[in-house]
Amino acid sequence: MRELTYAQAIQEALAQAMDADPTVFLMGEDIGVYGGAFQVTGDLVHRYGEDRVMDAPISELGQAGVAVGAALAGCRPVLEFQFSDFATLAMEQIVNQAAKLRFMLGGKVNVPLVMRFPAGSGTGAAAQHSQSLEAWLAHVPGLKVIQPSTPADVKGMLLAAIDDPDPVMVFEHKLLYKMKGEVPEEPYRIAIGKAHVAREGRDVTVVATSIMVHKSLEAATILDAEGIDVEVIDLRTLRPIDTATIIDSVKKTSRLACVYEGVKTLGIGAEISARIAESEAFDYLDAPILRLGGAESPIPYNPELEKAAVPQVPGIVEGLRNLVRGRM
Amino acid sequence: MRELTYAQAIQEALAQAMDADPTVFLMGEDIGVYGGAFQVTGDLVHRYGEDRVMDAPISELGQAGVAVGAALAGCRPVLEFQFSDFATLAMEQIVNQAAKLRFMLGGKVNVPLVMRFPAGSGTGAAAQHSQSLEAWLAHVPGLKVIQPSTPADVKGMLLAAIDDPDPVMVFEHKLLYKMKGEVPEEPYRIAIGKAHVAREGRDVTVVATSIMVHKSLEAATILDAEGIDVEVIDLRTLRPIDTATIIDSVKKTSRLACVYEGVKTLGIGAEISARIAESEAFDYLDAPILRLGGAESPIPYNPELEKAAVPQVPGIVEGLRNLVRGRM
Amino acid sequence: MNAVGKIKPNARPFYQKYSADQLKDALRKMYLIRRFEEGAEEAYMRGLIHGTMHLSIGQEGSAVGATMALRNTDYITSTHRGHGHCIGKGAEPKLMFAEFFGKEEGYCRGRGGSMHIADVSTGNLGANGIVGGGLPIAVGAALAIKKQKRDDVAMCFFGDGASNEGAFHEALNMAAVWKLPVVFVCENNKYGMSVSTERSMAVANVADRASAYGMPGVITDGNSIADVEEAIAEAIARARRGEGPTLVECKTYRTRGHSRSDRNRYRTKEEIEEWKARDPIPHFEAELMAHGLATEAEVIAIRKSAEAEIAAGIEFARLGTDPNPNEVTRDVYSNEAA
Amino acid sequence: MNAVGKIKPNARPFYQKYSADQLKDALRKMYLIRRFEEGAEEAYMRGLIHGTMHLSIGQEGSAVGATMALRNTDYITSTHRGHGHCIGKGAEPKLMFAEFFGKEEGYCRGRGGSMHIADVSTGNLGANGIVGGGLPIAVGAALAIKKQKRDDVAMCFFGDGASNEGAFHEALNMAAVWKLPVVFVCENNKYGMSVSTERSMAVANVADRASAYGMPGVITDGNSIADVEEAIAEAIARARRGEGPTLVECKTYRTRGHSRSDRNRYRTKEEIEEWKARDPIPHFEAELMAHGLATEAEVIAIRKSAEAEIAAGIEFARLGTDPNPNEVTRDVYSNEAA
Ligand SMILES: Cc1ncc(C[n+]2csc(CCOP(=O)(O)OP(=O)(O)O)c2C)c(N)n1
Ligand SMILES: Cc1ncc(C[n+]2csc(CCOP(=O)(O)OP(=O)(O)O)c2C)c(N)n1
Ligand SMILES: [Mg+2]
Ligand SMILES: [Mg+2]
Repeated sequence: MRELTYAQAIQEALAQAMDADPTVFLMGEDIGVYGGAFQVTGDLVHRYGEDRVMDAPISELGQAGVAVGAALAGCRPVLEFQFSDFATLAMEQIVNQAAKLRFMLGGKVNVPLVMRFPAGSGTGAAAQHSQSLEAWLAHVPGLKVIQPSTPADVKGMLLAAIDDPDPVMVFEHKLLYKMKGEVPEEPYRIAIGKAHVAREGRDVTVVATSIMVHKSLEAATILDAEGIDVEVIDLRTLRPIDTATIIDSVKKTSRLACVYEGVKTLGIGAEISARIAESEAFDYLDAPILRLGGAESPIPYNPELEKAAVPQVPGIVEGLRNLVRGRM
Repeated sequence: MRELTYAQAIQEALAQAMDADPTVFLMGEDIGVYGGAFQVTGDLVHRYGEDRVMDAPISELGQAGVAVGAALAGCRPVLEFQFSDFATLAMEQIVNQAAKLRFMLGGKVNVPLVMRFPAGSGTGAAAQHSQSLEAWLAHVPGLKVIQPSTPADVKGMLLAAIDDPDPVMVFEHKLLYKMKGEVPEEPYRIAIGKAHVAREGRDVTVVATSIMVHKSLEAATILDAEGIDVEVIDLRTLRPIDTATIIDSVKKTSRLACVYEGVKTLGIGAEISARIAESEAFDYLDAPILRLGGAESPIPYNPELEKAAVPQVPGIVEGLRNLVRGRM
Repeated sequence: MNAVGKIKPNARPFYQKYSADQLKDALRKMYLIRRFEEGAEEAYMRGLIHGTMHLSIGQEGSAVGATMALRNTDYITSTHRGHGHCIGKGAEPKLMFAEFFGKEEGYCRGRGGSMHIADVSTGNLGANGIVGGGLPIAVGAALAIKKQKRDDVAMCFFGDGASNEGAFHEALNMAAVWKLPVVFVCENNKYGMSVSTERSMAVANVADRASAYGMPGVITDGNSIADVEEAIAEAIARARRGEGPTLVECKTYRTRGHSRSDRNRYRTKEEIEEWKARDPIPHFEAELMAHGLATEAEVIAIRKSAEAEIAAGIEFARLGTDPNPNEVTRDVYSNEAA
Repeated sequence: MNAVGKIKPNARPFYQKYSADQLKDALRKMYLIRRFEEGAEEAYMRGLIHGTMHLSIGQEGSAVGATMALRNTDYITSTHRGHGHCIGKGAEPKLMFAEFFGKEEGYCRGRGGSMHIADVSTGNLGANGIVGGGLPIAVGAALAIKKQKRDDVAMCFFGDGASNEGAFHEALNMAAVWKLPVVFVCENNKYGMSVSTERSMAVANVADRASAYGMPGVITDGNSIADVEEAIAEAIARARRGEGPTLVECKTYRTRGHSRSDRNRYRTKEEIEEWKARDPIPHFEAELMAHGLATEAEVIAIRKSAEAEIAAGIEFARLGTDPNPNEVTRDVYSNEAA
């Protein structure tokens, strides 16, 4: 099958959504002639025109509100934040309006919008351009939150998100944009709310998100050589969480680790751990639940410090080994 | 000892802080002649003048930034948000600036500011005036987050917060403002980062926050009659979390429940549960870890629905009873 | 719309372009709003309604004047002080009361209450609990209108205090840059809660801010329905012609406190009395009668009919259906599975 | 400050009020900035610096002109394009390079990098990665100055694009209402990344927005250090007198791309060349020599000394100390226990 980068897969999904539905349009900063800070929209403005690929003034709160209003009035806006960090300026419209309007109005409206958030560290952009804030939005009823980890997933989940009648937040790790993978050409959907078993294993269950899925798979391969058989679950959706798939896996492996880039405290791993600790799978646990998350600090500029601030393969290998060997 | 309401205790702390330190000032919306939406600042403007009790334009993001700038330049601002929900407009300054400036500048500055957030449901103010967003800020390194549950605690912890060289976020449940309790007259500090065992017990550990401490204590009294001995820990500080106190308690009781008003998913209870599940206390657990948190919905306007959206005493009693009786 | 015969030609355009029936209906709506607010206030004080509410008594002129020339397919975004806008746009008081009483029959099925009152069927996209929250939403609705090639407009109500929010700046700028069909209606009642405009902005009028966005800024007497309607009509026409947004400021006053907890410490009794003397309703009645467009008897009948409708509405609301407490998470998502 | 004898009386005030040495030092700073940016660019392309950076080549006139009359106790808040402001306010290039190289010797001990470069010792409260992020912070610093009864000022740099952020509106409004000693310096280089001011605002000048806050709005030729400095000097004096804030717009241009990844698809080669021909440095040199304030030999010496300082700075940085990777959480809190 032909291969695309993660960024190209997003672009293809956006194009196919605009082809299929005239109410879909894109908005954001420098997504037009510039092609987007990460070249995701690329030349879409030339193919679909400035009315459907709209460069907006640098007004994140306003843009989010415009997306809400347009969605209420019959459009399906797809808003690109240039960096997920700038969502901090738009939380009012995202959380008080987009997430709650349907509920507050007694189900009389829906808010079919998509917001895309380039997230994560590793680019040397320092503390204000490297955050992983997905846990915030996963805490908010009314939103759906996805974090696709492969080119094929991001195309299928983004198309599902654009179809969705409710607001969907898409977190895209910047280091994934250049990652290549096989992507079917025709439009297809991957269900929001379903986790994916990326690797089957018997000894320990790893629930990972986004780029940590790949680091966890690398760690699994290394541990395989040591005779440790790791099951890796790609969570894919942070709200709603597919708890059932994780419970089934933990019942099988009796061990659970969560690997994520967001700050460890109150990051998504906290919720996964708590869901298992309160579930019937609790009785199957043979060891404490391990969390490998981001450091309790902002992301530093210095490249070595930056790497040390988020989980890396050697640390994952060591953590899982100790968990399985009972050295926690 | 003389009694004060929670609101009066805050006002006394603010007054004593301004008496002791000329660099302390208050800013917010309608905190002057109006006395504050919840009458917390009351007549302070008459006692300290408009320069130290400043009414600001309705500009939450700007106010937060002004607080950051004033703190950098030698003041100790105490900013009142009229409702914690409006923090959604100021997350940029709170999270990207206040929390990170010291770190980003290599420790060359500090940001000694306090932000006060009236939070929680129960007033019939509906979805945009009833949120409990403390978990968001507890996810952010660089901030300290406290949630005092009594008049005596709020006075002592607020004075400690104003002394603190780093930004401290104070979440105050609106339903507590009228609660009375004994409060020492002289200034005193209660350490940030230390949990408080509000009730000792043998059978189960409850970690509760804010108003849920009182509901949990009520539940404990009811269960006492049934021969169930509940230990209630008032978390007090959400960042940094006093994990040691909780671990010691769980080692004693072998059972843990977390009771909080914020949305259950990714609320503070998720972090408490995960910390115990990854700690040495895991081996002492005789039952799954129970979480009683807010519903997965915005806060509804209808009073009955509103009550049903957050933990209430009967539900806490039932949950703890089932946990102890092994019916989970 | 033809003017009725007997009116003098020197009467201002407002009285020329609308028929006597249309003008009397406008008066009826002003009364409906006034009585609605009084009824809500009383129900609240009798403990039948909980939560808080923000009454628009004294501001009926701008609410009705601004919405008079709107179509059902035009949108409005409203504010925490939105009961008048809602009625002006065509909502039924009884369904609004049902909402305040937290009933299933209410516009928001009891989930929203006063601060989220909305009647989507008449184009009201909702009140808003967030000051300034409706501003960018109205701009987005106008963007949709433009994309759909409709000649409808989006009208955005907000207060003087809201004009100090960043959302105001971002919304007006985007509407201007994209030449969207928005009518920004600022009801300047001199205070944002307790803070006067003198203490919250450094310009005399909110309309003075329009120049920063290259859009017209118009000042009207908010207590004169005629003055408001004429300015708004021009702004609406401009928007429908695709010439972009206008900022219309209505100078008015709320004679009640900001909300139930207000002790009016920030303003004088004299100021309140002074404005009560400029009540928009008697003012409009007098002009109607002076122009021979309504008789005293007709005015009294209108007043009575409004009172009757409000009383019936409250009764309807009291007898409404309480939501099922087990349905807390209903309507969080369109697909309940989620 | 006395003017030097030989200068003609008809020369503009800028050349009268500063001594020849002061003016030559301003030229030196402009060269330091230019060479600093070129050195950083080269180091980046050679892979010695990671991340991204935003160069201010072409904007040295406003950076130095705006900061010339500032004291060490005055504050500035800067932007993502802040290297020039930092040097203008008095920072040492070698410590800035050390920061870019991620070394402990750097101004932020390698934690901040280009987007957070700050020299608190000279009153620079920091660059900012958030467009508009520094605006309310400057207002807060000015509020502290006023409370402390100092006659210092806070100077806030921002771009044309930043003036579309809500933070701009809220910050200017509060500074005006409270009459704070702030000088808002907008470096309008015609683009916010790829979006021209024509496409992002509906007014011709950012200074046109000052009237919405009742503050003076002044337009200057950002490529003329003299023009910038004279307008800023007046704004600073006004602020020190306690008369409140001023918005000064400097019309300028960045001849490099927005950041390293820019392909300049949104502007023409001609436009870039046209502005390169208006380079602020040769312009200033020519005026200095025309006024007999500097000789060609002196100018060449200044250029050379700047080059030498930059070369030495890069060398210093390369040899700096790498942070200990185990110290990730250092300086998150003042009390490391937390
Ligand atoms: C973002 C936000 N800040 C503050 C409040 C609290 N609040 C509600 S109404 C109000 C005053 C609004 O003033 P204005 O816009 O003039 O409207 P008015 O109440 O005068 O009709 C305030 C401060 C809020 N609801 N939302
Ligand atoms: C809040 C925010 N939005 C967007 C960005 C991404 N960004 C960085 S610089 C920039 C352009 C800023 O334009 P302007 O203010 O004119 O400054 P200039 O780059 O022209 O110096 C953008 C969009 C950001 N850093 N912060
Ligand atoms: Mg007002
Ligand atoms: Mg620019």
